[in-house]
Amino acid sequence: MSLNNYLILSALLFTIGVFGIFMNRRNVIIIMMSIELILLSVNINFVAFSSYLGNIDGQIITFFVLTVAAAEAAIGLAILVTFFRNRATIDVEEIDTLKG
Amino acid sequence: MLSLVTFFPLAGVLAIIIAARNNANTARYIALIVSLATFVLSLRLLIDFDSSTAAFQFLEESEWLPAYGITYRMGVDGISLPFVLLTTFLTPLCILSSWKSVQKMVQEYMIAFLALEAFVIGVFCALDFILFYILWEAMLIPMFLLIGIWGGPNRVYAALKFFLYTLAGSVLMLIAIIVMKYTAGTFSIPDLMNAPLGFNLQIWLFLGFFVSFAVKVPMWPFHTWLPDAHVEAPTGGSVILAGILLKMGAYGFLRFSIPMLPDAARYFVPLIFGLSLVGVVYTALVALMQKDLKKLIAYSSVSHMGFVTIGIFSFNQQGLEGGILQMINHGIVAGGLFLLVGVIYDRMHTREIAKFGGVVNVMPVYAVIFMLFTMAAVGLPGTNGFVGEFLILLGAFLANKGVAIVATTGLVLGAAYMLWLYKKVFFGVIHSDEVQALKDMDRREMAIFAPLIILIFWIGFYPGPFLEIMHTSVEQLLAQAHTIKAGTAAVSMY
Amino acid sequence: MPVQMPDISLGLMLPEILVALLAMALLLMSAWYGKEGRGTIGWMSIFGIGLAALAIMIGGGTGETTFGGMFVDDTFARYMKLLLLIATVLPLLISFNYVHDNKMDGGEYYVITLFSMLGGMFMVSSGDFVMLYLGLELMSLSIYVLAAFKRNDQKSSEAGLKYFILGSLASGILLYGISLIYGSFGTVSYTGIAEALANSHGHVTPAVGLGMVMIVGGLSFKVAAAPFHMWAPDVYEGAPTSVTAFMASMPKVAAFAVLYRVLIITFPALHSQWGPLLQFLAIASLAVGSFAAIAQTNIKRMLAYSSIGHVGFLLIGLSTGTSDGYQSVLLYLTIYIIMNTGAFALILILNRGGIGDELTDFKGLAKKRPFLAVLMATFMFSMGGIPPLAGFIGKLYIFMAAIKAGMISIAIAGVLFSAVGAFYYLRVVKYMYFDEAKSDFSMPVSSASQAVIVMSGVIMLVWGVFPGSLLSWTETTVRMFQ
Amino acid sequence: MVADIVFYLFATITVIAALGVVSVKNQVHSVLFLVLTFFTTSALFVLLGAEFLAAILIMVYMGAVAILFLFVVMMLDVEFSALKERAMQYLPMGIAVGVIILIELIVIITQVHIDHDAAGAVASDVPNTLELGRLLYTKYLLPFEIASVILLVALVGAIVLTYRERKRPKRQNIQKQMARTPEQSVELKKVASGEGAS
Amino acid sequence: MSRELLIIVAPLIGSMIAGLFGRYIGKAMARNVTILGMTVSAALAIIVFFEVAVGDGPEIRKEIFSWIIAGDFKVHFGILIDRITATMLIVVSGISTLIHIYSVGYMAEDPHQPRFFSYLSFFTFAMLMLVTGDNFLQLFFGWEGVGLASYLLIGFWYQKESACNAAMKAFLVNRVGDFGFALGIFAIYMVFGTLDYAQVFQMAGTDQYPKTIDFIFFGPSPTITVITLLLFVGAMGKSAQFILHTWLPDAMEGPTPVSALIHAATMVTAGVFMVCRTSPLFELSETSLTVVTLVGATTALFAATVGLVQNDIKKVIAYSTCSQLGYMFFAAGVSAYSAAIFHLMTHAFFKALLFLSAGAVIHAMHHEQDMRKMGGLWKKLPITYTVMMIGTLALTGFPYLAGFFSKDAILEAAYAAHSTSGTIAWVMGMSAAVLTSFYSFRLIFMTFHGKPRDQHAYDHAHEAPWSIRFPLLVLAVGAIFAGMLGAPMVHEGWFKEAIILAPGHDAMANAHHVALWVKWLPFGAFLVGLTLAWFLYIKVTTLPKILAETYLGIYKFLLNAWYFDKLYDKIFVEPAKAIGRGLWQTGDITIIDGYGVNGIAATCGRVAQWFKGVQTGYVYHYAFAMIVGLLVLVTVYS
Repeated sequence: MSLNNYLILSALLFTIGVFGIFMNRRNVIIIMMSIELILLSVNINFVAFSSYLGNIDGQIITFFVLTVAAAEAAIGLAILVTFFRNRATIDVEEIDTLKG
Repeated sequence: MLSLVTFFPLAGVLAIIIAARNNANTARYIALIVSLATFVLSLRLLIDFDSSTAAFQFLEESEWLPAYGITYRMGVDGISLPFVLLTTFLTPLCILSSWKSVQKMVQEYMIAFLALEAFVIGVFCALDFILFYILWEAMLIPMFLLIGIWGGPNRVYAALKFFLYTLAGSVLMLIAIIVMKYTAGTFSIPDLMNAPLGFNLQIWLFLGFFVSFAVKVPMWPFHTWLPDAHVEAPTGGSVILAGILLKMGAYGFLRFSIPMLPDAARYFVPLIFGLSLVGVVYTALVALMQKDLKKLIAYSSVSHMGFVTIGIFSFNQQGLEGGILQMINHGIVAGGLFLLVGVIYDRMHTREIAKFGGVVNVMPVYAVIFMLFTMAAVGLPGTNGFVGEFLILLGAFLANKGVAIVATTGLVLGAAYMLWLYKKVFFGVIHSDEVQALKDMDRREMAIFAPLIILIFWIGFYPGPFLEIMHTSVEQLLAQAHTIKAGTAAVSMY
Repeated sequence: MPVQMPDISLGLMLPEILVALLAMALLLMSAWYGKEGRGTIGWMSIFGIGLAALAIMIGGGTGETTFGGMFVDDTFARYMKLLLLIATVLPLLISFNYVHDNKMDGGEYYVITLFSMLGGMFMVSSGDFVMLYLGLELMSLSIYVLAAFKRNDQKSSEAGLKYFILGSLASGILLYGISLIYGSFGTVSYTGIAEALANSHGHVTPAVGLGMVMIVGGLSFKVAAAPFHMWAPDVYEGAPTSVTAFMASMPKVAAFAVLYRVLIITFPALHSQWGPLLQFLAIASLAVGSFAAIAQTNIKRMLAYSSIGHVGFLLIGLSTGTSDGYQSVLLYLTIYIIMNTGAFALILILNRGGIGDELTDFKGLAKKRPFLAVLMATFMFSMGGIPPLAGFIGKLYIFMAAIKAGMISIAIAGVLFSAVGAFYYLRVVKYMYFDEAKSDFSMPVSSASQAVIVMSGVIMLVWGVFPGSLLSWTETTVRMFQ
Repeated sequence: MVADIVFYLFATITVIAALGVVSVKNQVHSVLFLVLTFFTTSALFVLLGAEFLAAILIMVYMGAVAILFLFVVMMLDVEFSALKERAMQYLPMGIAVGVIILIELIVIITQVHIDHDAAGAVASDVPNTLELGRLLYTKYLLPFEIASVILLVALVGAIVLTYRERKRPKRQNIQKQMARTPEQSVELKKVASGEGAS
Repeated sequence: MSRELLIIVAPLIGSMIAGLFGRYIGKAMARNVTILGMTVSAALAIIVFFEVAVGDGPEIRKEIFSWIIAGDFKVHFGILIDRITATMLIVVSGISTLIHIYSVGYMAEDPHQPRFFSYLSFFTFAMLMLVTGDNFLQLFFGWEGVGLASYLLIGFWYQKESACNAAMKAFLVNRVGDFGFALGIFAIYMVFGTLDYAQVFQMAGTDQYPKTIDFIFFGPSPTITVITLLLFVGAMGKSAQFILHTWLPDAMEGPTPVSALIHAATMVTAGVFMVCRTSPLFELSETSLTVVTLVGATTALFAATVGLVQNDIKKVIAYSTCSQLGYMFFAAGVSAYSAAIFHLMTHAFFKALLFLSAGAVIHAMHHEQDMRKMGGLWKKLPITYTVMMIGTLALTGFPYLAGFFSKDAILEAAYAAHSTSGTIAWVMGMSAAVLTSFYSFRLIFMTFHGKPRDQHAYDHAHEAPWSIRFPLLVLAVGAIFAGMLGAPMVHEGWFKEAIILAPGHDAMANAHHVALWVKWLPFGAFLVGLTLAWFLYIKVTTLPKILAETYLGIYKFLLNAWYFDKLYDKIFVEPAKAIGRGLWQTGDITIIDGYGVNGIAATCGRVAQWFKGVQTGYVYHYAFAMIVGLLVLVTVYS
């Protein structure tokens, strides 16, 4: 099993994540999950590299990325909740009072 | 000494901030006294000036930003000294003319004026390019405020146009300055005059400078900011604008374009002549159709400055000296005309030519003074305008007959619009009660014009002392203009 | 595999430790004192930052590293950290009243601000990409929270949400880039990568380039360089003004510091790639910053675009790849922070008088409060790059560096955009000076705010005329990059 | 060979699940798809010899993050809206961009050359977890600390943002009560006759 | 202050006192001061004349102070009094003095007398400056100075719209002439490197200068021809020659003394003076001389034709002046400079006399100038009638009066030139003489003979006061005797070096030997004109109207002075205005400002709006922008 397979998988996940962000027209939570997908793809990269390089640093980085991702998710969801309280919606199309 | 002259007005600014916070009159007096003192100080320069050398005098030099080769370096020669004097001379008059007409934010007005004076003097004294550029740009701020705060109804548009137009023009100069620095290795203006520069580089640098100077002069077709700015500016602002700021562009040509980039300057003579000629004739024709006093005079300024650029680029002593002298003249005459318009504007609060008529009946003294300035503007012998224009046209004739011929038509057109203006405003019978109620000039107002009138005739009959100052410097400039720099050692980075 | 404890000399990170301890102590205090402790916490945070500044100035700067090279303490880091502290203290000083009036002061506001700054400090001192990433996240997460800090304000939470989503996307991109770099070199240490690159003699896989571009992209988001700028106007507008003031300066310093580290220390070998890349970003930012601001009516929004424009100038300086360029960036950044904070200080002062963020709200300020108007005008002219104010000096050095490096067309584009940009700065002056007053502007000005604006104004003038000291500081700072 | 099959199997599921995350209408399903993605990825991690991370992924992500998402989805109780027309309009462009990204990424990253070509080449004499642990508390001590600060900020931030002050019943503050002095409590006013106290 | 300088400056001093302090010292004082100044000037001028011209003294040269110095260009104020100048001095200061005196009476009711006298004296100063200058620039100085004075005086009654317009027109048309004149001066400097008469003339006779110069699209042209023609353009403007003559009739809007002094006796002759003064140059170019001759002859005839039908008493005299100036020019053109100067002098006397008498008539008729409203005035104004008759006879060439000598000399010289142009000039001059006689007597007959046409005005007509009559009488004496006294002028060599003739240019010398019929033909012309006038305006008074109606086209053509005004309006004034408006509205406002300045600003605004539009507020758009941006970066830079 070559490294490239992992990398391609990661690229696919990355693309799907990105795609999910800019094609999503419904709600913000999906966007946040897309972000998780992007981070996941990054993690796959790191782990794969780590594994194929024989260098454990990559796994450590993944570890940190996971931690940060969790924190990020917490804060993101907190902000989302605040937003929802104020606007009673999480529809992406309605997050548009600030523009121009 | 030079720094003192230059920055003395700033002392006035401080004094006003400290002492005249709540008292408009104090501010007026401080401004007047400071500007007069500056004038007196600048006379000292004149007395000590040695007109037998073309070198820069009253040199001052001190380290400023050595890491970047930027030095505080000041000095004047026969070309810049007249402008310094013109500035210090006109400013007190402007302040005096604003004595009553400016009633709101008087302190700020005076501060802006003094700051403007300081910056402008600095521009003419600076011998370091960055110093020059800083002052050149800095002057925009007070002028912007002068137009915008104390100006006429359309002042906002005019102020923004003035600021952005001139700014856009001069930013390219900054690039040119820096390129020069990295090619020749210095920001020092005297050194750059001797620095060899490749021909292609010269061409590009010249264009960079050209835009900024052409906007300032203003040359056609970069002139449209001027009518707006002039019309909307308060009287004092118009006077400074016409009297001094316009000269900065031509001064730029004299100080930088020609001596530093002689090959390019010669190369671009047709362009300059072309634009100047178009400017002379075009704006004179446009002036013919103006309905607003100030606008007419503003357009006439463009036309007159066209003469100046022709004179400068004729590359002979007559043209150059004529050009410089004509700038002084124009400072006096156009300045005076704007002051005169201010006098009547303060009374009538309109500048529409059609609203006047028969003014001579009620304001005879005013009419006489106006006539004097009109004649000087038209270039009648015996007035300063004649000497300048004659020398310019003579120089132009020697350089290129066709140019001189077309430019000379400007004299005819110039007479046409000025006389038309005079006729409409002063002659005829009074047909409005407002005109009937006009009062002739008071002593303060007359006092403003006395020195200007003296100068008109002085230069008209005996321009010797004025030309004397610039002879050697102009000779050197000519020598520089005719050197071939590009060939000597083509040090070119690009 | 033997386990080696890396060398640890905590002395090098005394400032960070101080700030971290302070932040946590204040967190506890805020829980302890509740609402009574508000003012105290604010002032204490300022005091703490002052201590940290002292710590920075006293020691370090030797180029020593600790934690196995993860934490670097060099002159550059010191300078940038000081800048970070300034970029935090000034916004804090001007926002006491605002924070209080908007019921944002549980003490957490200050704590999170401090944590954010801490993140920035780690970024500045980072020696590898892990530190970079963590510092960045610490900083960013805090700012996401701060942006949404006005809990009951729709705009604030919208700003927070947008900032969060896009920021996370940017970190994702950054991380992806880091992963590629890691994969290519097997290390994430700046110096390690630089060495590997130096040894590779130009034989690098495209993945390195891709990784670098993605890293630069991610950081560009933080500095709000076009085309990664689009969050900025919305977030600046929506976030509480005090936060806007903060995030318009502090993160930019940190992100630029990291750009220095990444580009100059890690990828000097790839200058031929990132030079043009930054130029592209610079021109795009200048275009956006100059043009889009013209159409703005909200001053915070306008300043957002203006800051995008400033970033354009900064990127020009960085893209030169010369020490002159690096120095010009430091210079510009320093000046930018001060004038930007000054401008925000005035907005905050006006806010107190119930005056909104619309440009038209400034109408006639000069007639009622000439002093404030003069200062605002000073900041505006300075931002527009009109001499004799410091903003001009900044631009001058950027252009000098660019031209020295032969980037004349970029410099020309830069000056032209700056001329366009002058328009909207002038418009503020226009409203203040040329229009009649709508309100009477009778708000009190707190002494802290007053001190900040006066100091900023004076600095603008002084540095505009005598930038010598600033020049020598930045000069010594960038000497290490030669 | 088996490893290959396992890889392709899980990889396929991962991609499909990820697509599901971004495309299904029901958000709850989305979250569940996310969980599935994480799960299959953790399997791949195992395949790569990163058992600890695989475990973490399941614990932290599926146990915490995904649940958090679910929690919020439930709590916010938003209506499910159909994919909007306008969105469909942009779909082709979106897909085009996506495909371009994908191609570029793949073209570039597959050129990464790594000498060691064997999976799980990390020093196998030590368990993965031990190895990680050792590094985490030595070489990566500082990042580890910073990570903790990040979590602290997340904690504080989340609370600050979502915390709503409730109106509590008035409580007795004994200290305050004790510290009361007559001067604070009683004010003596001299009342002029006929004007009343105000 | 030297005597010569005082001649020039005395009027200036008078002018300045009257002008600056007129309000304080009062009308009478202002008047007297200027008259005093003039008297001093005139007296000294006579002394100088006797010294230089009669007493055969050397010419006087004085340098006063240096004026402009720029590089090689050096010009000073100086005085040169040779015989031409001395003659001119007499004419100018003498007639000016008389007119000052005349004005005392004529302007008695005007409230602005100080101003008027100040202007008059200023004019005299400028004119004296013009004639005494020893270099071209000083000539130009005076040249423009008299232009200014003329402008001020024509527009003296500024309440009158027509006066103001006339003043402007005079100034502007003169400017057109000056345009050429200035170019001529430039060319002189370019070729000779100096503007000093003596040096220029000295060099002109040598080979030390380029014989051809490139003159714009004409290519290489003979230097002297270019210079002299350019100078002549100036002369045409100042002396109201054909094409540039249109201002002179209009100038009659000014007070009559002004017309007499400026637009008859002195200023308009400046052109003739200049041509004579620069004879050393003109003599070197046959082309220029031919041009001068033809233009002069054309003017002589053209103005005479127009004069035939004018009804305004002053306009008739104005066209007459124009015509007489034509004579002077073609005299100069055939190298009979002395005849030109001679005629200039005699003309000054009789034309001033005519104008002043006409002024007296107008004064008597309460500022009525239309001859159709006059008639039979000879009874009421006997003295005026007498002097006017003397003036008319002098003008028309009645034997032994002033014009007889000078005009005959010119016509004889033209005949004797034996050149094509000379002959043409002679024919045209002779025809003009007939016409001159006709319109002059028409004027006399319409004004003084026949029946009063406006009874009311007639009844109130009265003889003018002594201050008016005195100058009239003096001038009448001049008109009678100037010719006899001045006759020696036309003899060879009287002007010494002031006039230099090229070899073969001996028209003047030959003129003394022409056939007798040539000498008496002008008298015949006089008789023919007189008879015709008598027939039409005394004998059959209805005939003029019938003729006018029969040949309406010709009549109108002449009445409107060949439609020159309309033509100029159409080809210069209106287009200039239209172009001006077009350049302003279209050029400045629409193109430069509209497309340029504001256009750029608007474009910036549009770009800004576009950016604003892009900033939709939708997160996915922002993300999309980021991703696309990244894509671009990756594609281009990685």
